[in-house]
Amino acid sequence: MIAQLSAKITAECPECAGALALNGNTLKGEIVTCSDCGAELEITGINPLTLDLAPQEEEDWGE
Amino acid sequence: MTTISIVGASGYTGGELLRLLLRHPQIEISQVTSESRVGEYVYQTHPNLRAQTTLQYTARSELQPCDLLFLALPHGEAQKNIAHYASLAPKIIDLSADFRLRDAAKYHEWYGAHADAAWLEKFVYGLPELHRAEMKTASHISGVGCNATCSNLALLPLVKAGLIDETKPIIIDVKVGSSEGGNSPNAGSHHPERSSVIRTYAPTRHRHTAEVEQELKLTNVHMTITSVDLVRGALAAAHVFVNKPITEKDLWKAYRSAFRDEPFIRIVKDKTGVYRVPEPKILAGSNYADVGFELDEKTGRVVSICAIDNLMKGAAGSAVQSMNVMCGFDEKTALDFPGLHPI
Amino acid sequence: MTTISIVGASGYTGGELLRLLLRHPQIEISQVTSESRVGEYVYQTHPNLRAQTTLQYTARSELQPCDLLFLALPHGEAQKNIAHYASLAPKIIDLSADFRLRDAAKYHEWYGAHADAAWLEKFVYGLPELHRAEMKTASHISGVGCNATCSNLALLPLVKAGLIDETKPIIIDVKVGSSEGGNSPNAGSHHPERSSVIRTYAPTRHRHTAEVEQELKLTNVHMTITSVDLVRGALAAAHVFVNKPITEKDLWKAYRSAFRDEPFIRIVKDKTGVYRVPEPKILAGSNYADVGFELDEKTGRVVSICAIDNLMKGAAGSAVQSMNVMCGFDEKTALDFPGLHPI
Repeated sequence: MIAQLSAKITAECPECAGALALNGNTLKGEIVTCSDCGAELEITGINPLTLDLAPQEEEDWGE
Repeated sequence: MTTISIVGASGYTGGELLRLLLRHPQIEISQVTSESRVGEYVYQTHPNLRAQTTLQYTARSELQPCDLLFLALPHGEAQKNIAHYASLAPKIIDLSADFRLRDAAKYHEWYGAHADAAWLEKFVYGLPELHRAEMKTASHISGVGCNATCSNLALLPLVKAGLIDETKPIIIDVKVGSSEGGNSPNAGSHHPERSSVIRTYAPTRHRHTAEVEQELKLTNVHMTITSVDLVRGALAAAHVFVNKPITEKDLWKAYRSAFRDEPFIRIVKDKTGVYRVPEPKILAGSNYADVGFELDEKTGRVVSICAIDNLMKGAAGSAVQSMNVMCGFDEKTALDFPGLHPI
Repeated sequence: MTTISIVGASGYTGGELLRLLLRHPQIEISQVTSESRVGEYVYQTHPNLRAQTTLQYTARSELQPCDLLFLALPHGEAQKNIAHYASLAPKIIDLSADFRLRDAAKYHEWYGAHADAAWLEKFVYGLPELHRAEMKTASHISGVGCNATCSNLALLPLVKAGLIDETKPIIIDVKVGSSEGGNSPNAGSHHPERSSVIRTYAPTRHRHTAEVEQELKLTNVHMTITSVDLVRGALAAAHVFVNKPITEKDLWKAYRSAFRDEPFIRIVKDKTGVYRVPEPKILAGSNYADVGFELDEKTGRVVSICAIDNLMKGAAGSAVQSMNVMCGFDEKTALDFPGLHPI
């Protein structure tokens, strides 16, 4: 049985402590993006809800 | 309808005021003056306004009473006739540096003698993010310096959160576009000499220091201005040291609370993407100020970065925003243009 | 004739080395390698060299012994095979960051694990203005970081004169052109996204800090890098506070004595003229570093400014200058191009 959120809840982004509104059908293992800092976050647990920075390939940026 | 006139409308700032005010539903532009261009249509100096209006420049001497007067004259001009202008309109917004400073001695230190220093205390400083309440009941509002504005907004969250170690110097290194110099050409603004430059034309003693120290009540501010190759845009990098160990999350909270509900300020600090830090060019024509930061945990240095369009949030945009607050209009009226990308 | 080969010659720095060395009367280029462009003519990646040479890229595996080897590989490559390269040539100049730092722990802090840290102490830091004597007897010379070089040269006169209050932070705000990023495109280097930017892509923790602190024996150095709209050029604004009351005359003396007899450093601080402060674009292709300063007597802040071409004095120019010293040639050989104006 895939763990799934039962209702809409707000979580805190591990990167910028921003408020993250997660809708009712968010799944464990799903990747969501923080609207404040753009960080990609992986739902690592449902009850209780846990989030972690998703592994991200470092973009070649800047100079 | 509120009737508005603009004194000195042929400059870049005057042109931006016109562009914004022509789309403002609650005001009506009655006169726009320019001594050097009397009789010309405004589009002849502001080509983006062709077919937008049939307004022609009049002389200052023909100014009629109106509800609100924008003064967009070169520094030193408005202060000579402020009493006369005040007799023509109950509300005045002066975009020059003439009435930004509250303290006559400070004005004298940075600009020399003031022609009518008694008026200094009658003006509210023209940055709504700092003086919204006072503007609601004000009759006279000053302009803002563009370098001062990106510096003030870069530092504001750190000042509000009381995080700055003021025993250490606050260095603000501002990079600016060519429109800051106004529309009168000089040897250095000639295209072959101006393109691709990195020209630190004001290493020390920049006048806008006075506005930053006044508005944020700081004393240890040191500005440096460098012009680079773009037309519109200013970006301040404020180098400060925090007065206690903190994390980036603490800074996020400080920046969010400082700018909560501010319609024109966005926090820009992304993990990915080309525009992950504040970037002036995509703000051209918009009233946004994008603010970001980075903390060096090893040294306690915070680099706070603010990007604006020097002609908009750094001048005409803040002036129209102040007008909206002063006249009780919705603060965002006529200031909704989001900027262009790519540009 | 001294025989020279260049390993990794298809990048911008490799191209500059080729441009300079093709006009050097005392050396002969035997091989230039590029793994990705084996068999191609060098002008196919360096168009300014069309009809200048018929040299074609070979593979590294075909490298033959020669008198001096330039290594122009991406960071982290040279250190993997330094022993092999050293077996091919008694003299090596490595332009990457692999052998710039003397202290293995410092290297680890800024770059991670080193593949052959024992070699760090065998290299002399590749800035002739700081290590000319050692270079005369050296066999291995490192490259220089471009941001580090304009920072080092901006601070050198103040360090030599013992004028810096080291209890206060030294902030270095560097503005740079797009060629710093090398010739491999990325999302941010796409022209519509890169033109007219003021992009503070490295607000804190820039690796070149280590070179500045090493070379000038300072500890309180804080760098910030912002890319702006030009191709070649870097300009450092170093903000320092003096440790005693001084005048601009004192500073003139300090700068003159620091740079006396230096063939490639000019003091640029004029009262008039468009180019009264150091300006990178007119140095493009030249090996000059122009240094200027301004003192704020009220606060004791000195803003020291250094402009260079990041590909020349910040890379290939200093490398060829170091070669001249190491091989006993006249230091200015092949480095006489004065730069262009207008540009």
